Amino acid sequence: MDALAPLVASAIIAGTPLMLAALGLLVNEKSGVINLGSEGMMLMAAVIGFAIAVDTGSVGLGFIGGAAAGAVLAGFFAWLTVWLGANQIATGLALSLFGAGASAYLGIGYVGKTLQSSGFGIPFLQDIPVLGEAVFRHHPMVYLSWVLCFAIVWLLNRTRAGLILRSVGESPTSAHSLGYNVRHIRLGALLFGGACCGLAGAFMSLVYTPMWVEGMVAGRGWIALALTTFATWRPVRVLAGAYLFGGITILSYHMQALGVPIASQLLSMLPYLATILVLVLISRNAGWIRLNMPASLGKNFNPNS
Amino acid sequence: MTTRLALKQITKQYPAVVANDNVDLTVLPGEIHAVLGENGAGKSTLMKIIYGVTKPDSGQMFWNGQEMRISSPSAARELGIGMVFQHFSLFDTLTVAENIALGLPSTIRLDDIENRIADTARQYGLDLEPQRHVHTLSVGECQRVEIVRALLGRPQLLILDEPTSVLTPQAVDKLFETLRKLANEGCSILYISHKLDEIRALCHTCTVMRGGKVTGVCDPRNETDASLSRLMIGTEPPAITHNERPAGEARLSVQRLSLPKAHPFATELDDIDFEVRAGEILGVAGVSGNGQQELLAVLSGEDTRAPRTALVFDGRPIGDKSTAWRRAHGIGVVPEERLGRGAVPELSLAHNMLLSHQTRATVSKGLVNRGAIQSLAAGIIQRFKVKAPGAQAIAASLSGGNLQKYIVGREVTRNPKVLLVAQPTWGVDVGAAAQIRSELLALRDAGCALLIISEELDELFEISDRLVVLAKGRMSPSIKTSQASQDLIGQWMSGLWDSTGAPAGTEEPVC
Amino acid sequence: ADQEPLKVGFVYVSPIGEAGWTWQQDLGRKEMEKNLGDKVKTQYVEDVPESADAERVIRDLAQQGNKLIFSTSFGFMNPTLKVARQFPDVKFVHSTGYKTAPNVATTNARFYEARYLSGIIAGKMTESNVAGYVGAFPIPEVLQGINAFTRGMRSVNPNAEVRVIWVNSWFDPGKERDAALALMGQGADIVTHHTDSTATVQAAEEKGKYAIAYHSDMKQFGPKAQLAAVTHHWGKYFTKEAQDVLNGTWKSDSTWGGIKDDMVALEGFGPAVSDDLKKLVADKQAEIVAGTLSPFTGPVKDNQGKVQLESGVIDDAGLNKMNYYVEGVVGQLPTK
Amino acid sequence: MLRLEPRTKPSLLMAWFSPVLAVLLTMACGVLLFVAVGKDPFASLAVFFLEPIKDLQGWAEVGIKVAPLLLISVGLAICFRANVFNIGAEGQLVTGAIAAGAAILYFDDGGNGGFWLMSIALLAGVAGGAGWAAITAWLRDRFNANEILVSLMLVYVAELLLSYLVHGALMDPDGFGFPQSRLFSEGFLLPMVLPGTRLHIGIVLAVIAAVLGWLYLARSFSGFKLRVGGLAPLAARYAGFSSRRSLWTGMLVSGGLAGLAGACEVMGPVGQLTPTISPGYGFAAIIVAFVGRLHPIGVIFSSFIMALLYIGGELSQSRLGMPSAITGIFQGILLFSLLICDVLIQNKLRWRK
Ligand SMILES: Nc1ncnc2c1ncn2[C@@H]1O[C@H](COP(=O)(O)OP(=O)(O)OP(=O)(O)O)[C@@H](O)[C@H]1O
Ligand SMILES: Nc1ncnc2c1ncn2[C@@H]1O[C@H](COP(=O)(O)OP(=O)(O)OP(=O)(O)O)[C@@H](O)[C@H]1O
Ligand SMILES: [Mg+2]
Ligand SMILES: [Mg+2]
Repeated sequence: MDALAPLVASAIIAGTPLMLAALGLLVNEKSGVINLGSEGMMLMAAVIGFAIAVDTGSVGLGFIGGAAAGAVLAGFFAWLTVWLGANQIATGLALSLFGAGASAYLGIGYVGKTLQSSGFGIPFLQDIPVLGEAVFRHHPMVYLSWVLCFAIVWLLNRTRAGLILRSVGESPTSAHSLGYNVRHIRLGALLFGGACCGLAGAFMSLVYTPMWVEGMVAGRGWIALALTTFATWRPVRVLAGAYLFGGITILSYHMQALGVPIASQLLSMLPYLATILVLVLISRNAGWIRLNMPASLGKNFNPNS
Repeated sequence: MTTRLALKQITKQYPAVVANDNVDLTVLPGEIHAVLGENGAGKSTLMKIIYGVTKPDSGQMFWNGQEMRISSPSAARELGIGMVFQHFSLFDTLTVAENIALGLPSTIRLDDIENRIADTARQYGLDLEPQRHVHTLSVGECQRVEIVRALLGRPQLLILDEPTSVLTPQAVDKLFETLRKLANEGCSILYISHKLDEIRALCHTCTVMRGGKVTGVCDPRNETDASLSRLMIGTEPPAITHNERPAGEARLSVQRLSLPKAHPFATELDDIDFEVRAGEILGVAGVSGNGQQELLAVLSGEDTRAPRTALVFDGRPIGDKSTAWRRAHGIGVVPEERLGRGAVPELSLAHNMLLSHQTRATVSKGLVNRGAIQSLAAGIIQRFKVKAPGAQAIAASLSGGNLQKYIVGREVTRNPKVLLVAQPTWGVDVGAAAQIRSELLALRDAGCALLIISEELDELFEISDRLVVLAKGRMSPSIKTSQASQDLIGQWMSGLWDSTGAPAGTEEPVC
Repeated sequence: ADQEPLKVGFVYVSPIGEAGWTWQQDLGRKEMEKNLGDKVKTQYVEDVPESADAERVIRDLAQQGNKLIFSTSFGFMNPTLKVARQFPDVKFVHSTGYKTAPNVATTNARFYEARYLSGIIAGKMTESNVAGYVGAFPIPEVLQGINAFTRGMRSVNPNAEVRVIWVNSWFDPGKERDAALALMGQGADIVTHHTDSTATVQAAEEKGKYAIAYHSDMKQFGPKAQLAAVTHHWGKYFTKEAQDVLNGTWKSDSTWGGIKDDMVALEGFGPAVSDDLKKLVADKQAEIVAGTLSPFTGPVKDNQGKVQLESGVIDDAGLNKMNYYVEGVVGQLPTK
Repeated sequence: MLRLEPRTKPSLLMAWFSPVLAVLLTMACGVLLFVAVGKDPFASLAVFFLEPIKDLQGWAEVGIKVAPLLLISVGLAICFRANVFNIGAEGQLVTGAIAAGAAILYFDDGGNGGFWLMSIALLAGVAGGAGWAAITAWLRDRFNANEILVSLMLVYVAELLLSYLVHGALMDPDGFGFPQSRLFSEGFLLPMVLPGTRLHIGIVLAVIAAVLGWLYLARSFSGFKLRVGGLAPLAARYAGFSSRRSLWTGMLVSGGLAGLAGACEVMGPVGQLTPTISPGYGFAAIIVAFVGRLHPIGVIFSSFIMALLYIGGELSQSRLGMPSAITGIFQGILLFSLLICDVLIQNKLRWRK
């Protein structure tokens, strides 16, 4: 029982960057564009956010800088895919590679620098036994990610903007003939996705570790991409999936510490294997995927033809 | 009286063609104005220019006497222009209310829309269930959604681009009623079609287009089909001779075939039973989306879920046989989509031969015999008068009609025992259509069994020996074409027939 | 000074950064430069992967005229030997490996001596009697550290136990931090690490627990948390090797230096460590230097109850093959 | 303003010229980058693009990198042509290396080896890579699980598996517990093609693979079927070409070749199993495949460029004091440039107001 609170707390922290990125990518994919560059955007945001926070001493500015960095890269991606019609898969991969290289380069002066991580907590709630430590003593970004999740639910299902976004992902041709500017809407969705990946990256370097290390995102961008499919493009399932993934990662450490006689490498495989397993379970029902998946996902749209 | 809409010298150039060439058009208030023209004449382009979807290269536009520039569909809607597209601009996974909301100004609140839908529905007799998802609607209902969406904008001008191509004859009558009512209220209507009889029945004025240019303006009520046709294509279409001949033995029969949906947007097949005989053409009528695709997939072997004995070919059960097996044994297929299914857009005509000619001559020792496919393709280009630079031309570079001729030619030259054809002349101009139809008849006369699926009733009446109707995944009894009437087939298309084949009440077909 | 300076090359496995293994190596390089002045000229390549590429980097350094090359990670062992064969007049010093050649020497430090001392501090300071250890890979060098730490801890606190988490990476702050948090979640009030980053110390600072740093003094990352730091120092050794080459007296050998050789130290004591405890540690350190105390004096029992050594002291060969947890470590060694 | 106008027909000239343009554009970005950090741009570019190939030894080192990149990218070119996105070649390389290494450790008695046993080891590598890819293919085929994500997750699993094995079953018993296998004996090391260098026979295998890959795609019926499956899946169904077969062919060929690359690495420059076999060849080969326009002959060119970037990046570290990250930046810029230049195949640039 005593071990439970830290386990839950760690799982929440480990799941938060996944969730932030996956929520952004979800909105992004709802518009019909798949951006495989999330890993690169997160890395760039992690280093830029960290650099800003170290230089200005403000973690908040770090987050803003990280989000901006993610959005700028996403904007470049949008120019290539939405305007120039480049292949989305190839462009996303290029972005991931470039982000990995460029972030390492930019971060050279910041390796080994640290930020003082200060304790946060929600008054009163944080003092509840067990639950307080598990849930109510996190960085405000954690709570913001919950707000974001429900805001996206509301946006997608209750607002006109969400309706337009879904319609563009469903059929850009129809949306275009109704007079919606598909390119601008996709740009907006991509920028939002980039900014969220940026927040996720900044969370990694500002809260999670908190430090900058080359390649520190360590595949979380890819896992966030998997999460959107895994969640069949539903925000609340993204939340569940992110915490599940984070939870399994943390659980494998707890199992080691308890002396469970399984090789650590095999335990470390668990989160990846679990992702594959859930992907398989979700994908089995092709009809369900089809009803939820943006029908134009990955397909470019050219309003001039 | 001021004109509602006047277009002056509108020109629109696409890389390959001039779609609109100095087009003039005048529409008066309360007028139902037809725009007539064969495929590719530039009708849709002109309408998209009016609705602000496409920008013209030059020309002027006057709205209620004032010069206007319509920059986007929402600007057009604000002016009072509504449009129902040729290819529906609906979103399958959204609800009716959401689809309609997307076509209205953002000032209207989402919760308010349902009331407005109900109001309009009462006013014009257009029933809709706002909470249903569009993919569950019939084609007629889909069109109703489009029309209600356009009407909610209180238009002074309503554009309808080929609204009847997807409707049963009965539904067409209902639509006309609504349109006349609207016109009486002062709303102008631009009505696009290449169906001459409809235009003569409905419209007050008719602008005829050919090759992007206006070739005449007339009052259709004073014209005949022949005179309109001359305005439209310069001549009257060549006549096709269809001689009665006795059919041979059954080549392909389908026995009590039922199949569940393969995916949520599919149609299930329900107890289908028919046969196609040597030397006859069996026409399958029906609005698309009633199981045509599914039936063709089962017959061609793309869908092998059918029980083995449900399909019998030359006395052998073939329900489990693959496409390749069926093709090798003499079943040929001309699919509905030319580009992307019947041919690979990016590959040459020669390479596209390999999609169906997989013989010892074209493939030996696992390698492609490039000389063989080259000369086969060249042969087809010559024999079927395909307009193409040569066998090396890529499929996407051909116009629709020419590609269709090439694909039909490719299948015909395989000398199939059974040929399955879907929409043989869909979007093909009149001359090419006549050529394709006569090739199909020649194949029939050579003893091939043909199954032709088409939405064009005229076409089916012209070439088929027997007719059946596919509606809601069920198949009607067959009737000799000579004994069938358009009316009867129209009733059957609504899905209701009794076992003797007599018509019963009417209902919407389902998509 | 009219003599050409001796060119000395260094191959680092990670970026130099501001703390950690490579940082300490680079401190050594700088110290050597300071000691020998313009008699030497150094050059380094950082972040060299332990793959087939290492061979090219090492060869390139040799081709550029470096006469003494330090390759400072275990994974460079075989590439170093391959290049050494092609450049018999270049001297190579490889860290932490076990293969030598006429022009290849090896070096390593007896980190476990300071680990034992840090264990004593942990044993005295713990209230929960549980310490946590974040390990990179279960190789002998790391196991020596874990076992020495455990024995040090239990020498003053027989009820203490040590829990271990392997993160399968030398350098992954995210994982190291998660592991440290998991250990603290399971009751450890003191954590230490055999990995490269400062994440463990930072996590302890954040949670208000204690930590023992490794590689470098990490006081700036955990001013309250750090009880002490187990550090290693290479400047003296690097200077000697370079001097030997300059003198023409360089010989291939295997150096394994401990506290007495100033290659390993326990330093950076935190404010929470009492003077009494510091004195106890100093006494024990003196015994180790004098050779009267060894962390691995028999009987050494592993945690499965098997006696690995009845009496005497585990020799260097035994240390190099260490593949068990001693009594007091929780769990089973994963690869067994 | 410069405007893009769609061409009526894609330009064949631009299709061939665009990769060259992309390399030039990458160099131009390189110049900007070097100027920005205050280095002499042309001397720096020379280090990047000329220094690596200034002598035979240099060419050989480039060749060592070309071998795995080319092997993998030929497979990926075939796989991507089938519209199957295998992003996990890195993992398949690792399992190929494991399989080859395990086979060698099983047979190696110090004095044997030679053609047949070496062939067995190479085939084991192919099987290892193809087998790993088969997991992805199966999950996609059977459960419709997205191959991009599954193959990628399996990269992490493969790397952990290698770590597990070199710490356990495949560890050198006399290696003092260090995580690596025995060194393979001489008889199991690939023969050299350039005496006095490390350039091994893997480069020959890679070029053969490229030529066979080209023959397969351009001349064989099976290759035709695969291409149709990628270009127009509906046409493939219509023609009766099985999409499942394309999926399996694409995955197994690319996995097998990645596995072969892994086998060549451990039997060539590495000479044993170690926890890291590849510096990311599997991922870099994805770029190589795209830059080579998914053409098995085109990838010879692009893998050479990529190998240059790797070694140039390394040299710019020791010569210019640039950080190692520069390699990744150049790789990313190269792919971006290509994507931008490719727009010119379908469109022409027009000066218009
Ligand atoms: N976006 C486009 N790009 C290039 N060419 C186009 C485009 N849209 C239409 N065209 C061409 O312009 C011409 C006119 O097309 P349009 O769709 O207006 O014809 P239509 O009269 O509506 O024909 P249909 O009866 O088939 O609907 C055709 O040749 C068509 O190929
Ligand atoms: N001449 C033919 N007529 C009709 N179908 C054929 C013909 N040749 C091959 N097929 C069909 O094409 C499919 C694949 O054929 P085949 O095995 O020859 O392909 P392949 O090129 O050898 O492919 P692979 O090398 O992958 O096995 C089979 O289903 C076969 O029935
Ligand atoms: Mg039209
Ligand atoms: Mg075969």
